[in-house]
Amino acid sequence: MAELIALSPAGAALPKRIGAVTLTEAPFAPMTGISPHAGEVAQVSAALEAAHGLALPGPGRMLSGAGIEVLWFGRNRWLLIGAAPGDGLAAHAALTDQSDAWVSVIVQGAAGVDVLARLVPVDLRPRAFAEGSVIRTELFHMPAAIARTGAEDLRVMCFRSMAGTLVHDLVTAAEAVAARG
Amino acid sequence: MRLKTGGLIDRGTALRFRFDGHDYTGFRGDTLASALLANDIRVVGRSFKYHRPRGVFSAGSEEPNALVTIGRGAGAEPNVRATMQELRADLEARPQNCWPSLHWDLLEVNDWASRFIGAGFYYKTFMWPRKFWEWVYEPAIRRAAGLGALSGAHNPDRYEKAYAHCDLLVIGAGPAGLMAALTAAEAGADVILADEDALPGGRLNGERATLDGGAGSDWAAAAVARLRAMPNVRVMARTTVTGVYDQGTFGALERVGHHLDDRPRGLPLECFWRIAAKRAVLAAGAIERPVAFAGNDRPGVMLAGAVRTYLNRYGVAPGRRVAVFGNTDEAHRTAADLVAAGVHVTALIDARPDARSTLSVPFYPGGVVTGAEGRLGLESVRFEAGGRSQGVMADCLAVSGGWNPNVHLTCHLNGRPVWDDGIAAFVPAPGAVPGLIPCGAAAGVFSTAGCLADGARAAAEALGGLGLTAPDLPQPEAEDAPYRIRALWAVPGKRRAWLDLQNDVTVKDVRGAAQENFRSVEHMKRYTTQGMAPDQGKTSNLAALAVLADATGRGIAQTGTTTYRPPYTPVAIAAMGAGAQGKGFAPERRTTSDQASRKRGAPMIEAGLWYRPSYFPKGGERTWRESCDREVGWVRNAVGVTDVSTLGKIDIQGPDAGAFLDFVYTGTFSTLKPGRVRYGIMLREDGHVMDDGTTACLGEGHYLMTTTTAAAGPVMRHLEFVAQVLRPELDVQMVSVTEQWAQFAVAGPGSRDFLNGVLDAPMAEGDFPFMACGEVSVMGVQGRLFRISFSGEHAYEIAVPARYGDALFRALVTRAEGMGGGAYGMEALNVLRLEKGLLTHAEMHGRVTCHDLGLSGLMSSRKDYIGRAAAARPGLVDPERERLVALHPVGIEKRLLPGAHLFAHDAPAVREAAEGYVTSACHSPTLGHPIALGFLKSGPERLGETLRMVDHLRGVETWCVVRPLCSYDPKGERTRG
Amino acid sequence: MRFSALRILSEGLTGNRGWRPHWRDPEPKSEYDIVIIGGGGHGLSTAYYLAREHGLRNVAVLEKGYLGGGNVGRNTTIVRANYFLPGNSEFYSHSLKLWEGLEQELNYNVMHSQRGLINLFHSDGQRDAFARRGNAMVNQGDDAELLDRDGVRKHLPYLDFDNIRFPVYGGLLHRRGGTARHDAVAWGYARGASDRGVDLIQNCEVTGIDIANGRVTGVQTTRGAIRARKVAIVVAGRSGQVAAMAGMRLPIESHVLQAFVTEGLKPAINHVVSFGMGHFYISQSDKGGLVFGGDLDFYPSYAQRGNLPMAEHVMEAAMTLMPMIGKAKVLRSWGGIMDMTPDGSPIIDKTETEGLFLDCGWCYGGFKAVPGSGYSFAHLIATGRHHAPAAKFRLDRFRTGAGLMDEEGTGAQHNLH
Amino acid sequence: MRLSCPICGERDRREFHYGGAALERPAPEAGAAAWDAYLHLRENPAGRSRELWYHESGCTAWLVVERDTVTHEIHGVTLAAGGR
Repeated sequence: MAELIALSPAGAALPKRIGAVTLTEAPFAPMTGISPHAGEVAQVSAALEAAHGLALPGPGRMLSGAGIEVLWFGRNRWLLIGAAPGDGLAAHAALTDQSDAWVSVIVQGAAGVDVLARLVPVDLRPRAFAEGSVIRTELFHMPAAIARTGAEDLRVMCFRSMAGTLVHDLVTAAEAVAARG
Repeated sequence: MRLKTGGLIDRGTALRFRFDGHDYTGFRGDTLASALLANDIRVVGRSFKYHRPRGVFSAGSEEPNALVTIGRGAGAEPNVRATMQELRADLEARPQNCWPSLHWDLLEVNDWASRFIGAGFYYKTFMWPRKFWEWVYEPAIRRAAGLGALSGAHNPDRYEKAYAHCDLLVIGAGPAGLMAALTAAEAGADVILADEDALPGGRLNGERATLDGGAGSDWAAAAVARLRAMPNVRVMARTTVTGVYDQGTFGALERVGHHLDDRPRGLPLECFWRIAAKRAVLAAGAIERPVAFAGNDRPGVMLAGAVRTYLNRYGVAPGRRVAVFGNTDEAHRTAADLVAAGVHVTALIDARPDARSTLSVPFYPGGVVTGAEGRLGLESVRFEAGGRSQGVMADCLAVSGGWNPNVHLTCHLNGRPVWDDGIAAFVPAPGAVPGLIPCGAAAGVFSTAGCLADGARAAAEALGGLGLTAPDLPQPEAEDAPYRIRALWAVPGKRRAWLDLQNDVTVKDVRGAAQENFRSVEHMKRYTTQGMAPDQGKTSNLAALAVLADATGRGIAQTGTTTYRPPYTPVAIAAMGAGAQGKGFAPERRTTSDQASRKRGAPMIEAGLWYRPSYFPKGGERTWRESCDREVGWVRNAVGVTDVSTLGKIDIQGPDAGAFLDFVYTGTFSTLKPGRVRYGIMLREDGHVMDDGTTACLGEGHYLMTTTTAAAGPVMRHLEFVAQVLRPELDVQMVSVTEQWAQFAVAGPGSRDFLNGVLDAPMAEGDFPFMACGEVSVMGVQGRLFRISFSGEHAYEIAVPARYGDALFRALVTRAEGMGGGAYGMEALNVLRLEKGLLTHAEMHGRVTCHDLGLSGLMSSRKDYIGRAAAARPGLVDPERERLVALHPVGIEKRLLPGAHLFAHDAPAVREAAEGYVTSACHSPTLGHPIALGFLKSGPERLGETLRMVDHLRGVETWCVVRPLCSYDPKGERTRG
Repeated sequence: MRFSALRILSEGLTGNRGWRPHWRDPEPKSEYDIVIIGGGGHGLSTAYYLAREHGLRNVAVLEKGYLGGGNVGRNTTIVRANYFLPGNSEFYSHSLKLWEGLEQELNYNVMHSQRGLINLFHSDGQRDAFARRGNAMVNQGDDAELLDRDGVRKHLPYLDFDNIRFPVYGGLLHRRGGTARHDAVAWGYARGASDRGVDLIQNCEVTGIDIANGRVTGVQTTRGAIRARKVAIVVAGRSGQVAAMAGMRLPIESHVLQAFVTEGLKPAINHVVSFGMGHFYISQSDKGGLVFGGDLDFYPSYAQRGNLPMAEHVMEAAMTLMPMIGKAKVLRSWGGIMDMTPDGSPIIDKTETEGLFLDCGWCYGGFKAVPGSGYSFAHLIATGRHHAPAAKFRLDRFRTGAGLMDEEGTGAQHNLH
Repeated sequence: MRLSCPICGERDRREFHYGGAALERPAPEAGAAAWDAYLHLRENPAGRSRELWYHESGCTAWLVVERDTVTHEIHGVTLAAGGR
């Protein structure tokens, strides 16, 4: 029997280069939602560190290791990207597979902040949103998560089903920024 | 008339433009207003009510007269202030509110009839005969009213919105604002400097006064350049701060593209900014006010400050023989500038008897202007001085009644300005907007030196609040003349003297309003419409107040002001609503089967934010009904596949997950065993049904809840509310997994065989009984299988990670087609559920109880749950409530319509006799006739009764019989089998 | 003084010197038969109908600010009778009948314009719900027509039919729906009441309600104590505070509702139009301004002003539905304080204190109710019996759950109606 | 309007959902009057009020907000669930 072929959320809509920004879809990576059981944040952090070498970051922060990232992802919620959850986590936390739930777009370039300023009601300039920062917020009308993964790299995550709208909104904003010269 | 030299315009770049069908030339750096004046265009529009000829009155956004329509075709923009529109190549402008032409306007008859149509006349007539209001009077009034016209076509231009953040927002880049910005920027604060003008500098660009011995405009340009070069400063020109909102939020409109000869593709015309500022400095300057006298609306009568601006900034003399009238030294400054520019000053009239002048122009201290003459433009001015009435020729009269600090923004959070007798004006109340510090002319400081110092002072205060220290910046040398005013609002006289030029409100109107007991300032405003025009009375409100105060024997302070409301200057709907035109109003959510469904020709319909296939047409089918009937047949007889991924899926885990579910559902879930699924009803706390759905137990303390598509968001919020607010002691975690899984229903008698063909390990006999669930491997992918049914058939839902959704859907449909079935859409899904009497939000519409839906049995009596107490209220369990039943047609005409009402078979179709209504209906191909669900008083107790169904709107009246909810396989043998 | 074209003509010819105050400004007396707290639309119409229908003229209306200064002067002026639940149906139907002919009744041109109201719908489900509503309207004796997409296009050709996020499926047309000049309604009733002997007392704030042995005896005000046999509370936006003076707690939360008006424009919109997939309704005033509004800001507020998110939502709805108005510029926004009840429907009732009556909870539907509310409330005050069309507006319906009128189906959350 | 989420910091009002007055849910058998008060009756103060807000598009915490309904001043924001 034929195997099922996997598709990415944004598909052929990306990558795109508009003015001084590039929009690229992040490649598929396993993602696991981690919500520690009551009073077990420390245990989860220890288990995570044992399995993946990274502790749970504080609110609004992310930590990166070799091919692995842990993002704070909301109240009592983290997101492990890049590896299946290691042993020992399940005993202390509710784990959910989120690998397919998000579309992730890397907004790259100095103008990325200006592009997102058209869509996101939070200050994303480096002085307010340094490397390693993460927020949950909204992007125009969509729930979103945004992380600064580099000096000029922003990772924008929205619900998979809204990938088309996300690309449209980013492209429109980028065109407007580019047109200002 | 253009002066030979001078001004900040680029005389090297001539621009052709068109006004009222004629071609003219101006320069880069002109506004449309200055270019019109340079070309001696005096009449630019007609007034709102009396259709009087009007000319340019000001040089800023307060302009009440010079409103024009810019452009042609779909993008034509009405009501543009000529004073704010920068000249660009081939600009085309048209006058408004005149017919057949600007100079011959038929509705000028209104002016002749003015004594009959004063303020509020329309409240006293047009009442007979009654029907004539809508037929005759109102259409005529509407046609006469209004200013410009919309093009009538969809907006063709791009607009955008954006956010900005800063430590300090400086509003206005005149001397005070520039000093404030420089001070704060040097201190290291993150600064935004927003200025309405294309050329920051404020009055420095319009005056001859010097700073540090150089031109004020040069100092401003240097300051702006310095600020632009600093990384912690953002200078936003052409940006008007339009509104103040809570906690340091400001709205601002940036005019991005209006001034460009060629707008690059993608560039918005305007950008509406939401600025979050920790502190703000209001350096918005002041607005000059006129004095009311007879005929003061004639083209050529102009604010004195504007006259100076046209002279000094644009190199334009607004007249050849100019008279000047004022009550402060502004009049003298204006006369001096005119003389310096070589313009003939025919009279300098100063209302202050003790005024002195060193200018060699005819000077009349203690004089007042009593009249202005000239139909299509000022020709002469009458005035009284020294007890003598005299006349003087003038084609322009520069008027200054003093300055009003621009307090508007300080009133947006309900602050009331306070009266300052010294300057005869309102100034901002201290602390009117938390964190906003008024300074300079906006705070009543009128000398240049005073403004510079006050700007620095305000910045220092703001910096203190930010924990920063203000540097000691050198302050440039500037004029520091005292401000001496003799308040003068209106010159007494019998003829009409205008207050609100834009709405045609005169002194007589305000006095008349007081006479008719509209004595409160709000009553006066509403009765006369004073200050309700697009300029919000910027140049007229205070004089109107003063006239009202005089008419009612009160002081101005006691009379009070009306309320300034956002926006400070009008904002296009397209700007504040940017991004929504077309499909941008809400995100589009697409399932993984979206492309495949469209490819099969399925019309996609909106289901909340999602798109779902309505039906999948096949060749030869002429109506959707044929397709739908076929798809229903597939499910009833073979196998059908449909995407159900849009339903909300919430993963719930934790030691207390069972207890949590028991608290949010009416039924008990803590007893649900792993591998089993249960149907549940969720109530709101007020006892009415919120949502329904199934919850599967995936393992010990691990559940998967499904919600309806529409309620997914609200249910998630509700669950978090329960977990965090009501039951924080429960150890339970939840997260939405709606997006993670692509889920397809496989329904029909052939569904088990069908699935066994795609599962890597076929189900054994006895595996997956009704309401079972478990993990499966499907075509090499780990998925989940649920034996649940929304169709009444033996059915499953199979879920795989969303990246495989597209492939699985295609594979399932292909396979189903091979088995005499195929994909089915929302229409068939609806028919299938109606045949079974299953619910959607057409029935769970927010006003129904479990009792109404026949689901009282699901309400546990052994535990507390959300809504239990309120559901027990007597009104919610009354047996005579409207309760859900099925309806089948009887008689010859077999039609049942959702939205139709139900009546006893012999009752009239009136409200008093109404007994219920139809919620959903369809043609049932299985039963061969229409079926419906509906709510009926005491419904389940009336099975077999024949009712009258009336749909007035669609002219349908039929008969139907009350049936039990489930019309197909009531024992559920097919579902369970 | 009677208003007419002839009067305008004769006054115009004699210098407009003869116009008299539209209402008297009397000093408050120390005692009245009936004191009405609140000189807004509902209070003034109550006073008018007490005098007109029941011959009760020893009545005072106490207003803390200026007459008509509350929601009657800050709404979007829509007049309609398009409710579908029993209770609301008959009440708004009655109120609309009073509107029809109000100019002649009051001799004051309130500019009631029955230009037609169209509620748009954007799905089959919404059509079914509007069909139910329209049929209920006809059952009640009011008018309603169901328009399909082409029917809507005929009336509103300027909508975006081709490229819109939520396509228009059709609309419910209520031809007798329309608008009126809001201030004029307050002024007309004030003049009518004043002419019939009612004392309208402005700048008179009630600071206490006197109750003895379970019976109301009068009120304390900033202009002195006033005795009264009956006291009526009609203070939308301040209902909770005034009721608290009588020891009552109400099922009301106060919320802000924003509205917007654009610069004057030549006629562009000839109906009242409401969007079905977002919060937006619009009409064009006779002066030419587009008057439009949306939903509550959703948080409790007495500030009479709103914030940007809802304002932006409203403009976005406008842009998706009718991008033709994009270049119309908003010149002013404002907010009113809405008495939001748990079912979105109002209260006209007696209280546990004898002689104390309550008219409140109009949510954001109060303007069109001005005539009906005054008529029914006057009936209740004068006779002690509920007026049939308003008989279901009881205070106890929330406690018992019987007769709830939750048109939105959003349940007991005050801000969601 | 901006609210300070104890987890996320100051954010625009558009990220939040107002969820009603902060009241104590009565016991199941508290009686009709108690439930009527909880569901329907409101102090509805013109001044300081205690409200529930949900940081819906942020961290999803439910918050107890002390806010002035006349000035819109925010006096304090805490997590509804307390330390959890």
